Amino acid sequence: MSIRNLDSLFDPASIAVFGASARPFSVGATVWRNLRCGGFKGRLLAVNPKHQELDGQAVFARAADLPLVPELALICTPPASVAGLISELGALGTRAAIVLSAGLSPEQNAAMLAAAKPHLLRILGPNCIGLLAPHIGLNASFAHTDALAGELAFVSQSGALLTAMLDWARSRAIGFSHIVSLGEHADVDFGDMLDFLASDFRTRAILLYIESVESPRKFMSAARAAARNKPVIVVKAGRSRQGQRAAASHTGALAGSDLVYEAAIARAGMLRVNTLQQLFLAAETLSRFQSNRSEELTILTNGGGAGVMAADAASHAGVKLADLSEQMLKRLDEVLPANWSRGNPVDIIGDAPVERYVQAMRLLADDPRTGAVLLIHAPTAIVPSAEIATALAAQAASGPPRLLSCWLGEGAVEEARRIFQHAGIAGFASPEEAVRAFSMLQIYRRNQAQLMQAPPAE
Amino acid sequence: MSIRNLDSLFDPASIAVFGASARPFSVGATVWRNLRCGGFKGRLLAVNPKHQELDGQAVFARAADLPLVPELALICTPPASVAGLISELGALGTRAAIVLSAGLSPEQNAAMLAAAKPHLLRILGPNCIGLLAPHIGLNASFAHTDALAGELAFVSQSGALLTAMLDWARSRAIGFSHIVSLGEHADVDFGDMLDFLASDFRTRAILLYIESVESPRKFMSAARAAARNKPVIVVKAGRSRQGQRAAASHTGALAGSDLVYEAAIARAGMLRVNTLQQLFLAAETLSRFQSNRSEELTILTNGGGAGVMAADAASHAGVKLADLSEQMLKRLDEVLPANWSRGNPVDIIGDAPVERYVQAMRLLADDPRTGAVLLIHAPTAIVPSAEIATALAAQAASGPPRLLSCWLGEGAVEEARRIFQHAGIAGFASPEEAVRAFSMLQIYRRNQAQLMQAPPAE
Amino acid sequence: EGARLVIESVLAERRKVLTEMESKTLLSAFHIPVTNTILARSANEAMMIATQLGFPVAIKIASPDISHKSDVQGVVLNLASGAAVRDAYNDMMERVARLQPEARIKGITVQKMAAAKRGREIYIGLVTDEPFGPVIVFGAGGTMIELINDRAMELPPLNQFLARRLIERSRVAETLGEWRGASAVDMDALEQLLLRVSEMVCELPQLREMDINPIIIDEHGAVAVDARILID
Amino acid sequence: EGARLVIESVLAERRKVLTEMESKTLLSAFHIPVTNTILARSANEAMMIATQLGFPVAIKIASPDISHKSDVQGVVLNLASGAAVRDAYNDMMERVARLQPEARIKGITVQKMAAAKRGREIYIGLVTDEPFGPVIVFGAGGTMIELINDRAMELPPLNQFLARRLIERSRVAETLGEWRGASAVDMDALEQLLLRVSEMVCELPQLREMDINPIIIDEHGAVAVDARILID
Ligand SMILES: CC(C)(COP(=O)(O)OP(=O)(O)OC[C@H]1O[C@@H](n2cnc3c(N)ncnc32)[C@H](O)[C@@H]1OP(=O)(O)O)[C@@H](O)C(=O)NCCC(=O)NCCS
Ligand SMILES: CC(C)(COP(=O)(O)OP(=O)(O)OC[C@H]1O[C@@H](n2cnc3c(N)ncnc32)[C@H](O)[C@@H]1OP(=O)(O)O)[C@@H](O)C(=O)NCCC(=O)NCCS
Ligand SMILES: [Ca+2]
Ligand SMILES: [Ca+2]
Repeated sequence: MSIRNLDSLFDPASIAVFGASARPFSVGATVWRNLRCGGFKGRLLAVNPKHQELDGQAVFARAADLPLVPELALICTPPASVAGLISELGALGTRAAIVLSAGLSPEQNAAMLAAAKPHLLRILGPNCIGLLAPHIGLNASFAHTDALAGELAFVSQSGALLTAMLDWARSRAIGFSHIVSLGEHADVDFGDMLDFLASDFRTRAILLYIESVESPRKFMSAARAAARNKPVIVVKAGRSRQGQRAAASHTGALAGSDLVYEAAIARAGMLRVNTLQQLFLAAETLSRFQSNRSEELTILTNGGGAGVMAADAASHAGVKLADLSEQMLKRLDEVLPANWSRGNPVDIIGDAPVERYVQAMRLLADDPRTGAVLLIHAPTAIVPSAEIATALAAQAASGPPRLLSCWLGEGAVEEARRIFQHAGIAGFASPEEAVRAFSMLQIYRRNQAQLMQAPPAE
Repeated sequence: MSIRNLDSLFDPASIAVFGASARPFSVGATVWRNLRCGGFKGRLLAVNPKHQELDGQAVFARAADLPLVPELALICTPPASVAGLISELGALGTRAAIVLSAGLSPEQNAAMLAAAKPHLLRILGPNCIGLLAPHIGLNASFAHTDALAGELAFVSQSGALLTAMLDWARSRAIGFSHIVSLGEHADVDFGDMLDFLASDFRTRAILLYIESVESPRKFMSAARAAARNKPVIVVKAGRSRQGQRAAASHTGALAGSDLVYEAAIARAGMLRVNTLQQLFLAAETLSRFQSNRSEELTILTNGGGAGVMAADAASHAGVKLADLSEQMLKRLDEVLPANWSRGNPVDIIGDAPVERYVQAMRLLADDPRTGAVLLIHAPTAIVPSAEIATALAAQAASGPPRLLSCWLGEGAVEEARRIFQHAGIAGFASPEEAVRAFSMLQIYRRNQAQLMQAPPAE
Repeated sequence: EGARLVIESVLAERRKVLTEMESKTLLSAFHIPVTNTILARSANEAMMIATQLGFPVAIKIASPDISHKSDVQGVVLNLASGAAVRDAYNDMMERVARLQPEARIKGITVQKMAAAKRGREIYIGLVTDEPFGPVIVFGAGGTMIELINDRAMELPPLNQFLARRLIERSRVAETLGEWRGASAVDMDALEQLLLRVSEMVCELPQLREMDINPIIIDEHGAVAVDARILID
Repeated sequence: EGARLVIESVLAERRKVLTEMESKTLLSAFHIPVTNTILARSANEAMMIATQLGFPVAIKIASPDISHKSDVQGVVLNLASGAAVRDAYNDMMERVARLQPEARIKGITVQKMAAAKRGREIYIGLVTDEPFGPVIVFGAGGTMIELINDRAMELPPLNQFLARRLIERSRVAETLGEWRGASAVDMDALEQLLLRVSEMVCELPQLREMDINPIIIDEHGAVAVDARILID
């Protein structure tokens, strides 16, 4: 099928909700409320034979009664009714439907697809949470909250994890272009979504939660195309035997060997991460730091212990610390106190005033062999962190992105973090997170090289 | 040396600060301010030949001028002056000194120790941040913030990481009995601190940041004794080659093979973790959940995807999911919808009302073979999380600790988290963290078995 | 060509597991070097073959029904004389008849011990994944393979870039340069071998599983010492 | 006793590295079973010893100055006849003289090939850690040991509980039960061996390093096939 029909899912002129309701905590009521409160500008219609009116709006008893043909239908009615509704809607000219209903039997599922087919009507679901398109105020879901507008797309095979992601993103002010719950993906699947999002100008990076891929060829070719355009970051669950068993009982699909997914993801130029939180971490890093091509890291810190922890984390993540040249050591000798570490991590000592940070950073930044520079700062009473941040941010503004940062602590470094965030410098909560992010970048670059240099997998 | 002298460090009747100052951002000024603002009830005296008065208090020119013999001295004067001061103070009868000064030459260091020895004067430092004993309002440090009173002791070989820990702890309302910066530990070392804290009634768990151990016999015997009394949780940095090199340049000491530290820590019945954040995680888990002896885990969730992620994380952490008996499956069939997962993770499906949680939990809790139960909840619009939390907390109150929890998300589950926190149920931010905590408990128990059954290492 | 004929005749016999000799024939058809393996149907024949090949030799049970030869101690290495070969032949027949009485026995194969002295043992395999289909596996070989657990995977088709990346991703890669006094192995030969396997996968859709283990590789080249192929 | 004498005589020669024979004598003194190893000073002597021991045999260079025998190809396994032993002896002498002309050569040792068929190869070692002192190491043995990288450590002294835990912590532990058709190994023997090593550590403060590799263990017991000890 072509992508064009998917537009009716994500940018419909009108929507009818089958099963719209006022029954508290019901799916129909939640969907209706989410749609009405989201700010969607198109026409909204409620369909439910039980009611005449909902929130002061007329409710229609059946599709045939509707004053216009809805471009999109949201279906929150019992499983037995779904195929019939699809058939009616298809005949009317509706282009797409989101089926939230769970528990369709295999026969009901087949009937639904058969009803959609002659009309080329696209179906998202069944058994899904719906979708959100915050840029047009569309919340066609029964999620507990809505999303901020932003540049990330998230497509999930799990409804529960989608709601969790919504909640996390909101607390960190992370916004989305699209959020899509695939549910049982009877029709619209990862391949379709990758095709659609690859060319969506609002989407800067695509995040996927995958448990199983059923049509690997379609998936791989869509993934390759998407990964050529923008970062595609994947959580593939079922890494372990225990996880695969759980996934099989969840989605019913055989997941295949995890190492094969690993190879496939790499081959398609995507990036795999292990947790949902790392989806954000990777997206943030790829967006702020992707143009940096360094393969090694130099750590600049005011705390020896912080340097050791970072060096350990780097080894663990497979990140190599740059060897500093003799020349560089001598230059640093001139601006640092005698007891500095004379190596990488560059420990400029706890009593460092702002000027020492600036001088050390300037020397490191002047030599490309130092790679990327990770600043790890522990709060001290001697110099307010914000002053250091201000000085370094000004300095960093003049060159290409070289700097990653980790302000250890919480309250005492909040402002420093804000200053760096504002200056577009990638920031991380812990040394472990910072080096993991840097290693993700290396892996991503390697996978992209594979995408460019290798034939497509069969 | 006996532990008794250490009392003068942690609970002195009077303190003199050498180098107390008003110069902004200086060590002497910060220490003086921290001491005065901490609420310490004993006598505070300032010593500095340059000044007559500080904050309206008389300043003394030298030790000999003091109106009384200070039990503890804080020294923030240049390295060359330290040995002389110690000698004078020792002769007067001062029992302990904290030397904050950095950069003592090996000769100055030896002179300082030689001066202390005849008087049995104990020295913390040099090159340290100082110490905090929040229960008596003592902040004898130049940290940027102070600490809440609580039951954790933290002893660190890194000053920078100590300040970072202070900041993190404050933002999470975690309190301490003692916080100690060992610095170059010329005299007071980990062995002393373990001896002291083992019998300190205010300390419930001891957290250590270690880069190197110089007297392994003393360390091991103190550690064994302490670990018999209370949890001792260790970050040993320098896990990797890169980290060991960094540590060698930081503390100058040869660190030894990491695998040997691993064996030594296990042999002494302590628990090793990898990051500073995990120190808190482990302390929280051991305190709330230590009495639970389960070796396996049952996951109860309203989201299939969350169950898969948790199962993966469990495998990764070496945690086994319990096999549910046929009987248990049948009992669960009776209270769960037909499409539940029929296995562990127990997926009770996204539309679960409160009653379904309670019934499933009751069945699981009745069968000891299910091990510990980890609840993983994703927010839904169908049931407010807080209602679930209230019902489960009431249920959990009746039995021994069986329940661990992970409320996915942020805003939508804040109240549920608070309810569980209040009920004393261990809570974690992500499935990964929850199973890692559970695995730490297993390792801790194994290490404790080793402590009890094996001869001391030589 | 030859490969198809082997496969067809095996399928005609309604078998799925190829014998070692059939497997090696298939490999040879794709220009993958294999150790010369000759079937003996009696102890005397085995003695004569061994003498011609030169000692020491290895003998292995040849049966389409025994897929894991070592489970029945169906491999004896380093036989140093004709008498040793004869005794080992008789022992093995007796043992296999006792442990797997229903297995069809074609005889035993005799091969010269590969000069593994300074060579490294490699594993190359093929698995069929659901849903991804055929996947090429590379890693350390030998009998301790499960313990070493060194398996890097790549989807076919491979090109030289991918073959090199696949090798690099394995842990055994560390041993392929100069290693404990041995020269670096012939990497070209190894890459070629992987490319040949990739070709096999693309041209023989009937392949389901393949274990080439060990492949012995040194500075002069690579040779497959044992192989087991499963078709469908 | 015997052990002290060996150590004193080595120290008297101002050496730190014990030869294989000396190392095995030390192990024997602590009741650790070792393969019988006999020194030959000429090719003829080697042939005769080999014939008495029974073929196949292994020969190894015996020199206090060569601590990693495989670096000079100082080990040849599986020699099947007297002629093969003689040739290998001469080749080895020539090679070692070329590669390490300054090394003092005591001759070569001859030993019967250990029947490793169904046995598992184990490593037990001792390292001296700064600052912790002596540490006992346990893991998979054989020539691929670095690749397998299976090293569990414990501080002495061991008791049975600790010995068992040390074994369990290694990855090779997986292979010690029933494994690929082989019976479970004699765990008692393995524990005993670790306890003997722990005793050695406690009674011989001069021990600095020890590599017993491989130890071959099967259902009947364990035997140390090669050993290298360093004292100070
Ligand atoms: C779809 C679903 C919500 C229906 O809920 P229900 O309460 O069992 O079914 P009801 O019969 O009450 O029907 C719901 C509403 O649809 C209305 N309805 C039924 N048939 C209808 C039709 N053909 N046209 C329009 N409305 C119809 C009903 O009148 C009812 O209205 P009310 O809520 O105001 O009473 C339910 O079957 C379901 O699937 N729930 C789970 C959803 C889920 O978890 N999805 C995936 C998450 S990952
Ligand atoms: C100890 C240290 C703070 C001294 O600082 P300094 O500014 O170089 O030294 P100064 O000579 O100014 O002496 C400091 C004060 O001590 C006073 N002082 C000097 N000798 C003294 C003495 N014998 N008795 C009392 N006071 C004395 C000075 O008058 C001065 O007072 P002021 O600050 O009001 O001017 C500094 O050497 C140092 O070690 N800093 C690093 C500390 C550190 O990082 N610790 C470890 C962190 S992990
Ligand atoms: Ca779900
Ligand atoms: Ca420091």
